[in-house]
Amino acid sequence: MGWRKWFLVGLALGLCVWALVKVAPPSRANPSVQADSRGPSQYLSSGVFTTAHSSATSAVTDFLDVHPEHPAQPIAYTHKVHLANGLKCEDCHVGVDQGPDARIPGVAFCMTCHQAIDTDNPEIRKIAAYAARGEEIPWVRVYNYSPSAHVKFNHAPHIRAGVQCASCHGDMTTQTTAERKVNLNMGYCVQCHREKQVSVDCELCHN
Amino acid sequence: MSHKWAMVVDLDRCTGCEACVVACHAENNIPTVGEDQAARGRAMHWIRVERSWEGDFPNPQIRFQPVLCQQCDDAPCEPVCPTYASYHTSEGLNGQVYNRCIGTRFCANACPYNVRFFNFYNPTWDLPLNLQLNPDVSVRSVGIMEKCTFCVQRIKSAEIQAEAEHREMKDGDFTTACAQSCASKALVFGDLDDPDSEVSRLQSSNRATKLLGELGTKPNVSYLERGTWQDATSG
Amino acid sequence: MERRNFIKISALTGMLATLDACGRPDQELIRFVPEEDLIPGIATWKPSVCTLCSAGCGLLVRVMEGDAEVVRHGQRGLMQMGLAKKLEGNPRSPINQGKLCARGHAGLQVLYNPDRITHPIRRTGARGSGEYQAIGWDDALKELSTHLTALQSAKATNSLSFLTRPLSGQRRELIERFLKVFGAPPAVWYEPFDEAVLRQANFLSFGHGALPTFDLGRADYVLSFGADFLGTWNSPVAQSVGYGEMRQGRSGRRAKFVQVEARMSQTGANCDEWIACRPGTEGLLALGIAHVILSNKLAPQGAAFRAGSLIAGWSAGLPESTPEAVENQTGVNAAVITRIAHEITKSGSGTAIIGGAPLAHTNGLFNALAVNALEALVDRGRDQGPILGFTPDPAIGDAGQPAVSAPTGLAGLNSLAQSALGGQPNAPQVLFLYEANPIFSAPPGTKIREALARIPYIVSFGNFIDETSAQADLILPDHAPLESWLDSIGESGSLQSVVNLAPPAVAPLHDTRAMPDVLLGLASQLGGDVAKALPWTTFDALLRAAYVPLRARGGSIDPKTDDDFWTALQAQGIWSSTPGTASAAGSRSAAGASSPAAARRAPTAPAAPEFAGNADDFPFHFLPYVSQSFGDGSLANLPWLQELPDVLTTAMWSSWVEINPSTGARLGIQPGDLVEIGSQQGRVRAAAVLSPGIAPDVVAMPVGQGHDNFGRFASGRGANPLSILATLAERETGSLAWAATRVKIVRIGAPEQATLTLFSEGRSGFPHEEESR
Amino acid sequence: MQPAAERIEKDLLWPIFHTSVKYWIAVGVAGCLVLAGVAAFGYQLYAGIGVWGINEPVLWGFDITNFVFWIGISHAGTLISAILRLCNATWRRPVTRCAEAITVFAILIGGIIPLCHIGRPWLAFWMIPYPNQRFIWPNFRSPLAWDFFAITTYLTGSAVFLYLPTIPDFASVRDAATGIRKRIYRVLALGWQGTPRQWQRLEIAMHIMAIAIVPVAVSVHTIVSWDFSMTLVPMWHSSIFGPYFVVGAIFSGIAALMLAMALLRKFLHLEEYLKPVHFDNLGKLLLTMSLLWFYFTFAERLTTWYGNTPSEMNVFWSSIRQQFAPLFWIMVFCNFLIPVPILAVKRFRTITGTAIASCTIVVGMWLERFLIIVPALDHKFLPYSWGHYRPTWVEDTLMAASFGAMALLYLLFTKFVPMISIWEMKVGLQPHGGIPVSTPEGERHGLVLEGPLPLDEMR
Repeated sequence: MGWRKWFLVGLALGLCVWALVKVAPPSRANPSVQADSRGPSQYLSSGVFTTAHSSATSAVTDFLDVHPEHPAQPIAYTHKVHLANGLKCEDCHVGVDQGPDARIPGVAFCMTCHQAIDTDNPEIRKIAAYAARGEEIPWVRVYNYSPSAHVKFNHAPHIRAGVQCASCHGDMTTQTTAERKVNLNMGYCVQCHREKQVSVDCELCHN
Repeated sequence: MSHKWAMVVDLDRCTGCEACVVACHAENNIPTVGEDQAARGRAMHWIRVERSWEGDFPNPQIRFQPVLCQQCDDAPCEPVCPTYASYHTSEGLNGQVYNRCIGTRFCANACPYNVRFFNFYNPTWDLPLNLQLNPDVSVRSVGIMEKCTFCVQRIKSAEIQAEAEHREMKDGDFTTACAQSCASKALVFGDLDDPDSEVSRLQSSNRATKLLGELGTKPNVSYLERGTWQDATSG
Repeated sequence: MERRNFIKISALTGMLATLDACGRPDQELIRFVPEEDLIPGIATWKPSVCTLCSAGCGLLVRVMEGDAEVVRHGQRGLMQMGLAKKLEGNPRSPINQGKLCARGHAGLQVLYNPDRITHPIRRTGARGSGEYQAIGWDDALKELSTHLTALQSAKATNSLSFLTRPLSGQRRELIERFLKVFGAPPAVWYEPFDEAVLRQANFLSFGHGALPTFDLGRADYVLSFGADFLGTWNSPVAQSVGYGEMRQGRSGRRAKFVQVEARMSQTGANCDEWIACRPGTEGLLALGIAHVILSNKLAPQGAAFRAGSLIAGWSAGLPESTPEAVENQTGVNAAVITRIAHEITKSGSGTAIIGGAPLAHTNGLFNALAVNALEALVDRGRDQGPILGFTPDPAIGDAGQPAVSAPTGLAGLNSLAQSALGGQPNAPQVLFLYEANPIFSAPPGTKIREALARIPYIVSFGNFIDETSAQADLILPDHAPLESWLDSIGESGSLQSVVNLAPPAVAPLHDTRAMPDVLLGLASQLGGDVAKALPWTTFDALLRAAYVPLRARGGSIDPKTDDDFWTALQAQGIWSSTPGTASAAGSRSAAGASSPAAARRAPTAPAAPEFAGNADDFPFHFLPYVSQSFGDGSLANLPWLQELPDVLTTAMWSSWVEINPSTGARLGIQPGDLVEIGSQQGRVRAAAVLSPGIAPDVVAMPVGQGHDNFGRFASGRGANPLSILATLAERETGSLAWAATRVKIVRIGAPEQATLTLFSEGRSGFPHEEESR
Repeated sequence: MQPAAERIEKDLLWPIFHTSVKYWIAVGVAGCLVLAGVAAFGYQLYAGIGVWGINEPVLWGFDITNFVFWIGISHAGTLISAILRLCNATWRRPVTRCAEAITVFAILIGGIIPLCHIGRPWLAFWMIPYPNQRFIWPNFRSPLAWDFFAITTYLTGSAVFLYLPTIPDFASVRDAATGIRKRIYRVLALGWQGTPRQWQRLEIAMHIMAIAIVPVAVSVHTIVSWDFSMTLVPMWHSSIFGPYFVVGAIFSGIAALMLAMALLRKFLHLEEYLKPVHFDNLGKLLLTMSLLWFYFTFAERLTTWYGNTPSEMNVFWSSIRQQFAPLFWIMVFCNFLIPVPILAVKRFRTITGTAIASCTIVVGMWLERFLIIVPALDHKFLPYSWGHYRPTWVEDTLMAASFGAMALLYLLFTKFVPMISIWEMKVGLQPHGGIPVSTPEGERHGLVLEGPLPLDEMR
């Protein structure tokens, strides 16, 4: 009676297809569209900003809390040299001691020094070229939170509390382009907060 | 110094202009859900102005009442959450930790005030409307419960500011978006632990009541009832 | 997770992540060098001016750094720039005093609206076909100037027309000058709900051709005739601030607030006593109250100054207007009239306000004058003078309050339409459109749509496609307000003169240009007298020239040099005159007597309103009212306002018709049913809402919805009540009498056929809905 | 007249070795339903749970209705067979296994539904208390957390309770089967040889389980009821809910059991095993439960009505008079007015009669769950925020799938396990109705200690 099995399996598959095709999710992107002209596409369409992940991959990496450890940067910048020359972190990462975020220096900022310094260096030429084109250097962020973490971090209070940059970003004096030396997950934050007897109230960071 | 954040709503001052509603949308990245979703009863308004009619033409009486999360001391929404996404913060707010929420929706069912709102879909903004999003507030995604936070992001930044200036927070350092926009000053926000704050003063008014106070949820939002006009002519 | 696996996975997923990132457009865009130097995550507050209604509230814009997709020299790219994140009221503004209304907050969505026109476009298809092609600014301006030079060479400069809404400040000034020097007729300032009637009345009664300012915070008794002063009328935020004070601001003194209107407005919902009055008879009611006051000597007869003398029979104590007579005319109980007369005079400082529907009848001016007279009679103030005052005009050029003389509103629109249709020699050849949408907001009788079709060349400065600008041949999109230099001169809401001025709060997102800059550019291209009369290259230069003279007046900013003044003004966004002096100048006084026009005027006799349509075929008064959210409909494309529940009906995203339950019962109309409103001019369909707050012989409908071409959020939604209005005008001022149309109403179908989205799905509190449930 | 041991063996092993066309069709249909449900769930994951009809304020709809319903169904089997075992009712023998099977499958389905209904199912594992670097545990104050533990306990418990008495039968299948099957059943039979010590241990184990499972079963549905009664929601916040739910659960459980028995009897030709007497006895039990259910419902409604609290009366009238009235009165008919006469009159208490009664009761009890959940959420304290609930096709599909899953699991079970405990039937063969002469132990357990009949005789 083999054919019967196959018949039933076929029927089942048919039902699934029907279920998937019949109705698509109601529209959120564009209120003026009619109920019948709804399609899943709007969740991916570029004309719309949504909190959904851009791809299944990013969803998975986000779920597993996985980050590239040493992303390639457009310029082979070296923290090592700059720090060795006596620069402080906050000289370039302006705002780190004033507010939540530290700025990643832009091309204009680099050129303030590199107008003069080490202009023959090919990497610096690249920077100069960016500046000439009036383009910003597309730096790749190394330390960032996934939106789904719904977490807000503020640098300033940590710096005021005397937390060393290195304790969260690793020893930059040994790095060229930044590496994700520390996996900044919640466990890491909580551990430090507990050691220092700082509040671990959820809403301190999550809101 | 401890804080006990609270709000007083003067129903005699409230004009039902709903400035608070839009101000809240702007401050807290609340999505507009669109007509078909709104028709399904999924519109999100962390603060709403409830309206009730009494009497009939020619003498109809209308009452406006802004309703937002009452930030209860004994909140029915908190104990029922299996993952502590809904919990009581150290400053007495009903916290909602978005990334801990798995979406059982139990808290919203348990809430007597119906002020918790669920993200049935991933919210969307037609570009470039997304540029209006407030970077201090996280943008919720699908399957998450959300609600009025008493603008906790403003509380936090005010605390950080005070800490940076090595001083205690004082009344009027900041206020919630709704209270800030309220032209007739019907909404007043402040700290009950500060005896001189305006909320402390108003809350002791004899017009003060609590919404569904009989349920014993101990709300931190008080309502001042409408006054009446004493006829000067009839003495 | 174990370290080794972690590395493995990260390597793998990292690779995949970069792969799927490649497909994303925002990765392909280039990044521009930032134009300004902002510290990430830290908010800066920049002043601006709210343009969503004419009140002129001061804004503070919360600007934070963020990545935005912008156009710079023709190229798309990402830029780290200051982005407006939130609007708040500017505490320096004497008008809104740091507060902001629902509309004001939504100004953000004008800036970020996805339907904005991002670059100049030229029409390729038929008019209204929506087929356009992109065009560079230079070509666009060349094309435009060639048309204008053609007019000049053809000595037909008077066939250039400018159609816009009533503007204040230097935009108005600039437009007027441009037209004058070019030799074109003055611009047409059209707005369905213009306040020409009230300005005229105030000019006659009090000598101020401007909207009134009520210091409600001091009032003990407020008698409002149809004025929605907490929602949409005049300066709502300023009035709301005062309202809060008058309710609970003073311990032991809580004012009484009486509202007279045929349909309960949001303001009326807050009153202590609500009086339904026959539409158009508000003036008679006012006289009735005045009669009681005068005949009982409750107030000195002369108290009304000359505001009273404008009313026939005032000096005789208005013998005609006995309460009983007035009861027959207005339907308001004589006892109530008498009681109110006593209450308002005994209460302390009382005041009478008129606004909205009562002015929109054929006898609007009479209604206004009558209420003004009553106001003058009862408002003798208690301590610091009367409640009613006027914002002194800072008198900057003649750019102050819209002059009463100009062909405002309907009259102007009609003449434009007729000349275009009639094809006279001076028929408009070129039309400039700016912030006016008459095809949507003018009654069909004006034939404006047909008229525009006859005009060969239409240029729109609008930054949205709407019903009218869809007819344009060339669209030169304006900046969004927050991207532009803004100025406005407070007409009311404060007893100090107020000048708002603000530089752009944010850099432009799109390839747009400010209309004033375009006009100035045109002027220099045209050369000759035009260029001479408008020497400025940019609008801010013009603004500076106009406002720096204020420094001589002292006031809120008092710097050493003009430059300091200019920078301070930009930084603060507000200049206001010193309170004491200003209020003295602005408060109502006998000054009105000196106005010759008023002196020449014969006393006005009580007049009854006329209506379009006879009472038998069209048994109901039709009352279209200004929507809380959308104004005259120009804000219907802002999602926040679309999803804002109407506070009385809780309706969102839709329009509706308000009917008295008894009427509904009589016509077999259930809540939510689809009904059709028919007038002589046409018919509209919407869902019925049975509301106890409306007279049985009145049906009301909010204005704002019913756009057929106004972006994704507004198009094809609800119905437009203005489209069935008769073209009746107020007798003397000629402005649109939008409350003078009569209609009939028919049930069409069940709620399923109507689209009414209510926020409060449950028992909405309408007693009748509960029964029907 | 009892059939001979051989007949028992033959009849009860027959379905395992013979498969009819009807069977395949049934499996096919049930399978399709399940697949459709899986598809619907996948779609829900992809689009968002908004594809359901739930809204503000009715955030629980069909999902929790079905959850409570299936947990309820699960209460028949184990509870009944445990009680019957403990009071050693000999007529129970043919009934117990299909009852216990119902329990295991129903609790399985009931347990899966909450995982599908939450907004972010991929995070459901946060319900499990596991040590983590974030120092976060589940909130043990939450009835949902209690649910989680109660259900998992009950599931494992009843699974074991089902498995234990099946071991000897697995052994008999093992000996009857050949090839791969033989190997599988050898594993399942855990090397059962039927030695006295094995019998003894089995008996003791079953006895312990029987005693242990009863309180668990009661607690499970009490806790489910606390999901509601621990809140302030009008008509939910009631102390009667615990017993009310347990009674309702057993009520619907027995109905489901009798339905299953009737079907098995017809399709597996067990007329000689599932006799009218079984339906008669269970019918009486069902009658009792129906009366009990009515008593509870009446008590609950009466007290509400008498107390006349406005907030509660809104819910009360909405279900009795207003939009939910039709469902309510259908429920009363299905649960009381129809079954009681059928079950009360001996003449109607036939197999067909009880089957009909069971059908209506299953429907009625589903409605009861729905009427407990939705009208209350629909009419909470603030009238302004009342709402309406309309399920969508997704919820319908998922609900159909849950029934499909039940049918499928049960069908497969009949294919792999003798639906009536062979050895217990054989015990019934013993002289004096299974009350043996020998050791006092044997007397207590109603079991013969010569061990079972040697299996080779049976071929």
